[in-house]
Amino acid sequence: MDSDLIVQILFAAVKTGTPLLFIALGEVICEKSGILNLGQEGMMLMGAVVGFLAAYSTGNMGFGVLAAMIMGSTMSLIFAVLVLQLGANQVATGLALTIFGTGLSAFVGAGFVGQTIQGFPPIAIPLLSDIPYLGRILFNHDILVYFSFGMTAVLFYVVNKTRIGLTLKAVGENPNAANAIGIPVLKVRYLAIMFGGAMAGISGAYMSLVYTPMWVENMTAGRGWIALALVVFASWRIGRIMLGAYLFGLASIMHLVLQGMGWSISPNLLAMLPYVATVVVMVIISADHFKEKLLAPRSLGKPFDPRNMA
Amino acid sequence: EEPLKVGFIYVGPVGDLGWSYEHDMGRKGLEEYFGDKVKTTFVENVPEGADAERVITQLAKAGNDLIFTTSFGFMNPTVKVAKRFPNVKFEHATGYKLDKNLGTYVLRTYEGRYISGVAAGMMTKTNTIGYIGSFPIPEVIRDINAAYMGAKSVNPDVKMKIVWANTWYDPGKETDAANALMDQGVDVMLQHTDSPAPLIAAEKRGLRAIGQASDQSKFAPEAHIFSVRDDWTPYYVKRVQAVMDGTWKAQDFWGGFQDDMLTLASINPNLPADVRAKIDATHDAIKSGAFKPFTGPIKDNKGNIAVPADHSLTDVELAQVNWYVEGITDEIPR
Amino acid sequence: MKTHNSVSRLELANITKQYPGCLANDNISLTLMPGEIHALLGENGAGKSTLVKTIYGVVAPDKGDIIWDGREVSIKSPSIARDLGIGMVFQHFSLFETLTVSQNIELCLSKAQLNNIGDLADRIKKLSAEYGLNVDPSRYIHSLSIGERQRVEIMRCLVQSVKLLILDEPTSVLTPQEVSGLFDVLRTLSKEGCSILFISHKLHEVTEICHKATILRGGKVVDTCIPNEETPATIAKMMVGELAEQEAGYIKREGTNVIFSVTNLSLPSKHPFGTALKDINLTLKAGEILGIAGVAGNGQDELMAIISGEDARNVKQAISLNNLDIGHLHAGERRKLGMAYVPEERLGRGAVPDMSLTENTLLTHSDGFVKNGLVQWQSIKNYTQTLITKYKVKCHGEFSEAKSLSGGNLQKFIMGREIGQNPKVLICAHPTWGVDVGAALAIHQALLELRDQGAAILLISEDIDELFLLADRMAAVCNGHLSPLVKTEHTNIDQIGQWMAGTFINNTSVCAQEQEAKA
Amino acid sequence: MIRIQARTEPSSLMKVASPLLAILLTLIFGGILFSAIGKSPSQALHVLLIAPLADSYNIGEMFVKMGPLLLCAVGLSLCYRANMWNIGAEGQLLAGALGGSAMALYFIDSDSALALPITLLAGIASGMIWAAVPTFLKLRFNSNLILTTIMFNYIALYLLIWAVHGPLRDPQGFGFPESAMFTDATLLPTLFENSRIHLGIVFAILSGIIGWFILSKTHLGFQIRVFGADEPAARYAGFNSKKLSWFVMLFAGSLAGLAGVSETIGPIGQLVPNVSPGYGYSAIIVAYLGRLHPLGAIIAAVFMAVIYMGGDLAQIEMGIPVAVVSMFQGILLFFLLACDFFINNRLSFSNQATN
Ligand SMILES: Nc1ncnc2c1ncn2[C@@H]1O[C@H](COP(=O)(O)OP(=O)(O)OP(=O)(O)O)[C@@H](O)[C@H]1O
Ligand SMILES: Nc1ncnc2c1ncn2[C@@H]1O[C@H](COP(=O)(O)OP(=O)(O)OP(=O)(O)O)[C@@H](O)[C@H]1O
Ligand SMILES: [Mg+2]
Ligand SMILES: [Mg+2]
Repeated sequence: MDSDLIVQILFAAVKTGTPLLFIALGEVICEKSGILNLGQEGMMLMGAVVGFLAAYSTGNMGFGVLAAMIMGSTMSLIFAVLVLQLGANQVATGLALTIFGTGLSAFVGAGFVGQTIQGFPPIAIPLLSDIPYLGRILFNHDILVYFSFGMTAVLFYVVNKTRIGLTLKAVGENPNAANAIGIPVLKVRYLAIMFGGAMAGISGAYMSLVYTPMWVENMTAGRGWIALALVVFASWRIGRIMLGAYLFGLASIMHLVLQGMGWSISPNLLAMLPYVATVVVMVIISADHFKEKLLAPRSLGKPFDPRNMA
Repeated sequence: EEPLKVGFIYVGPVGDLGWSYEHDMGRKGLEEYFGDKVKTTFVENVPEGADAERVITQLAKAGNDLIFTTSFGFMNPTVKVAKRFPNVKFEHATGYKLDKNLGTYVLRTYEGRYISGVAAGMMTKTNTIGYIGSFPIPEVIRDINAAYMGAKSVNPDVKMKIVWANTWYDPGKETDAANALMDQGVDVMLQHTDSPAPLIAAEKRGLRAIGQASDQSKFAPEAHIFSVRDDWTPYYVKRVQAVMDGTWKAQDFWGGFQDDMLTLASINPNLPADVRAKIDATHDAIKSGAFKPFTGPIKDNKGNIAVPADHSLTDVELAQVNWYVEGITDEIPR
Repeated sequence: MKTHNSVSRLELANITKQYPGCLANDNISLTLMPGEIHALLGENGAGKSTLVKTIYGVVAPDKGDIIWDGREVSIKSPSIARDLGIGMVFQHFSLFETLTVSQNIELCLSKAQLNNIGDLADRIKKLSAEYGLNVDPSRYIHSLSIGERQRVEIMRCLVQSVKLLILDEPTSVLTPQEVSGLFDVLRTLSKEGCSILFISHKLHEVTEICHKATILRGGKVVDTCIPNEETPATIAKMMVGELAEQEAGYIKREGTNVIFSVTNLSLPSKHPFGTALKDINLTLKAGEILGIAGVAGNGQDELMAIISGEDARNVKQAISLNNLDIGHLHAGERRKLGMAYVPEERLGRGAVPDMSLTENTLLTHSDGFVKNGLVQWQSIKNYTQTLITKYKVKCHGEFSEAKSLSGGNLQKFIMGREIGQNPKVLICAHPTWGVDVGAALAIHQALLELRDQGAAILLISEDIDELFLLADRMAAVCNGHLSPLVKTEHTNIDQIGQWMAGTFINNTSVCAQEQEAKA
Repeated sequence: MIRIQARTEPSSLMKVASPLLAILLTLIFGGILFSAIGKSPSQALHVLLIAPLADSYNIGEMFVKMGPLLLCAVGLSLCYRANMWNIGAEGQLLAGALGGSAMALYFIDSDSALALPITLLAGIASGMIWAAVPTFLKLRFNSNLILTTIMFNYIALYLLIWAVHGPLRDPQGFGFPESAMFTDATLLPTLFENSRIHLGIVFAILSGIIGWFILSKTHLGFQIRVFGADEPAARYAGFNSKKLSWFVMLFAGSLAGLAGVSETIGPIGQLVPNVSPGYGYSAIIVAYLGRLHPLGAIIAAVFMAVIYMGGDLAQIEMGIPVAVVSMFQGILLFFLLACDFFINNRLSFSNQATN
């Protein structure tokens, strides 16, 4: 492999990893507040279709992204009301949201199958894109990729350095204690869930506005599930989510690259690569018991009802 | 007079813009042609497992006179249901099992693929063309061979890189596959998957690609060389007419350019004249029946004679192609 | 002492709070002057915690007014309470283990308060020195002992100058030394004019430090008094409504043969911030109670886990029962050999909250109730009914869920369940933690009865008074070391208190040093 | 004023009434949805919910559809009761289909009476193996079970696709990705004429009863429930958590494997790439709708089978797009989940707390 090809592969890995990055960032915030939302796929599809419709009908891509984010958080609001207000089981509600979103997105998008839009053009960032190798890998993308960089940095800062991050962690660790000292647990969780929804929405929009600028049913093809795995893989750390997203992106294009290079292993076996790799890396990481225990939000998936507070 | 009831069962959603979408276009064409003399029903998104048999049965029970089952995986369920409903007529796409009331129909996609190969062979500057395969079934293997033979006929130095995407339809993955190929020097893309994603990817890089199954020119105005369009309408119209006339008989039908089931759509006006001329000439030769791509002598890539001189593969033989032609360096994956 | 001032700090008028199925506060009125230390007393479930949570804005009262410094206020949330100058130390701590001390404190402060304070860590260090609280702002909560955690809770109130400090059972987890340290802090605060609302089941503490007391029963105020004019016995009578039996002292026993022993047990901790056990040796005789004193977090949990087999690491040789090595057996197998346990945490460990008492009986008592793998529900049910009657467990019936019982009643049930298995060895941790006087008495008597039947009992407790009352022999743990075992008659609170601080280790305060090092 | 109040004890009336209320609300909402797209609401609801049970053929098909859902859901119920977050029923089902089919192909020329039991056992064993690996990784390396089971679903899928394109492909099948049709020796017998109801459905219903029996009558089941409800209590009581984890996972794996093999040697009759339209995932919903109770799972499986079939019928009879049907399913689930709220809470219509 020459260096040119490697650069191109890494460039593609970043691109492939970007939708995963968006959605996993949303999910990790949600999980840090103690909520497990398995409705990722549904929210992402709704983001994809609404983002596409908005961009298509207004001709304004930015508007598409905005609409996708709003749609994503609207979807997540259904989840939030059921889970937070009515104490419904998080796993089941998330799955229901996925089913509902899959159907609704197909319904909404039915008339727009086969329409095209322009998509976001790549923008080479002056100076940065001239850095040898790195410039071409990281700074020759479209604006949403840069947005994902910025989002990662902001979240890293917010989660690790600010009062908001503290509050989020407190709620995720021990909602009863948080409630006792006056943190509005439900409000924090509402916001976290809706942020997760907005990120799922933008992730969907990335698929329908940038990655393959068009709408087709079910176009997210299971990426929402991968994002859930990524969060665990990253042990709920923002930096590692970015790394994980790109690694997964890399693993999922590597089997295509290897085939192109004439490897004659069955493509079906090669296609297992990213999944096997995730498991292997996961096993290696999670062997460190103590850290894992400290990092996982302790109340994840457990119901909390302030009315039952002792 | 009661309208003739025609049922369709699709493996994907009609919104997939690919295989099921095209069949549904065929169904709509049928409705347009016959107006209220037919009444069509379709079921989309039917998994090719245990559900298929039930849905086909329910279509039969709902009084449909003719049922098209449009995916290979519906073959055995169709066979089973056809036995139980001898008065209903069934047509199964791409399969090979026939019965008194069960016919099959197949597209000669390899014809279009040969022309695609010719165009790609002439247009490539890197002498490397790329092919995104879905699954290594005979139809796809056959078409890879046809494409490569077409390219070789105009460009003896041409190489072809093949990547299997393991999907019929996943725009994201098809994009990845196209990019993986183009990263490795491919400058003309062919694909045996259904979304326009590879064209979009080629367009973004200023490279070339050929549309598959439907007219995909609008997705990639610059990159697009032409699309080979599948058109099921003529076939559906013909078979429904046959039922109306009482002349319907189970048959194994292969349709291509000659039957108007394949067409070249939206040939890019900016092609060099010689390329355009060659495309037209090849198309005409195939359409008139003067040229059959699988005509010997053809060697496979192990050096064996695959098609003897002066022989053109029959349809039955075409259905069993499981070798690559000489010059393709890959192995067929198992 | 009290700064006599005409305006009361806090006045509660007719506070009422209804929980489903239970009127927790019933028309409660109460007045608190600046600088006053006011005790809130009552049996388990009398409504003390509910009342103070109302004051702190965690619980919204159905009815009633709160008057603060002469003004009627509506305290809708803890942050409003904190703005008024109310601080609270919860019965069940409200700290976040994965955050540091200063992060925990920061979460309780508003932006404005934070700005006033300036550098939070400095302020914590300064207050630490001022009140002798010894809190390191950069440490993570999970690395702190319970006593240290409580100091963090208090610090949380002190960083913003409090006018009212509420403490809900603050002493139940402290050593005698820590308790007197706490009282010093409280007295200082009181002198500075801060009012204190103090909840405790330890009545001698109340008589020692409080200026006034309000006694609740069944959600109502039944009495008020000046504690230093009363004795614990008279106060207990006000609480329970009848003259409580006095626990003057019980007969001590010798014990017969050694039935259970731990030999040269050293074990690193499983948890990142746990305590390693260091060369533990102890023997336990049939028919005696061996008491182990110690500040929480000095290895009691680890010792309990390895003895019970919950910690599944193989220490075959180190633990023996009836001269049989059992250190390699898992917890269930040890139970079969005649061991039983009463854990510190009753709900969530000793009993499954969402299961009925019948099911909770089966939790540890399957002997005779399981045939061929099938559960004999009817006989367990009957047996549970007898347990309930015998131990006077207040509940609706054997079908009641464990979580519907009050702490004391659940503890009686668990004691009964474990004792009912006729254990040869009973390991019992903090059996009366947070339990009211009446229930504590019943539990003590059950333990003594079991001892007199010839069982060996290992009693781990932080309550020194209780240990002196019950134990025949005693020892103390400090930082994973176990002190020598002595007969109770041959020692006194002072010596045990010093052992708890580690003086038995080479006669120096190694323990203190090691704790420093750990920090 | 209407206020929400927690109940002192869960209402047993609402346990029964809440699903009915949910269905009622869904009917109203669904009616609005269908009239919005210009379809007759009453006809649509009839087709969706009644027609699937309207004649003997459809009832038979309903059983065929519920079989794999139920098998997977019973296993998952036990897993979730024990707090083992197994999302891997899909992969275990596919593994069972793959292993069972390999065995069925081995017996393709046989008429041995043992062929069928051995084939079934092969499927069960394959499902168990597929459950065992994530269990092992969890117990030994502390890996997150949700993650590994999801990954194993994908791995099983590609393994199956590989096998059906490679070693198990029908040599006479013109290269298409399907195995040969199995022969009678390894096919599950059907129970009635003109119906596809096969022995696998008996297994499924039995599994529900066995699951219930284990949970409520055996000491093992009791331990599972304690382990899930309160792990520290289980450790305190000395239950062997590894043994319990292994038991529920292998139980779930074996049932999912049985579901997989029963599909291939039952209604499908050969190994195909699309053995499962996501039964393993739908089963998660079935398990929750059944309140993680094996007998509840039977009812929930019937219900889900009906709405899946209703979805197909709605397309055939009324041309309602499949998208609308899955919206309808989603809404129904939302209402079911929401109405459970009233099991533990009630509305009170005064603003005064009463004594
Ligand atoms: N969130 C709640 N829901 C229902 N009942 C509650 C709730 N919190 C407390 N109770 C009930 O209210 C009553 C008073 O409880 P509270 O916690 O105030 O008692 P307490 O006096 O602090 O007892 P203890 O000495 O055990 O701490 C008890 O009967 C308790 O069961
Ligand atoms: N005779 C009995 N006495 C007490 N409890 C019993 C008796 N027989 C059964 N049980 C308990 O009653 C329940 C009956 O089992 P069931 O299958 O209904 O499970 P469950 O755990 O109660 O499920 P759910 O609460 O979801 O309905 C079990 O909890 C079982 O332990
Ligand atoms: Mg209390
Ligand atoms: Mg208490």
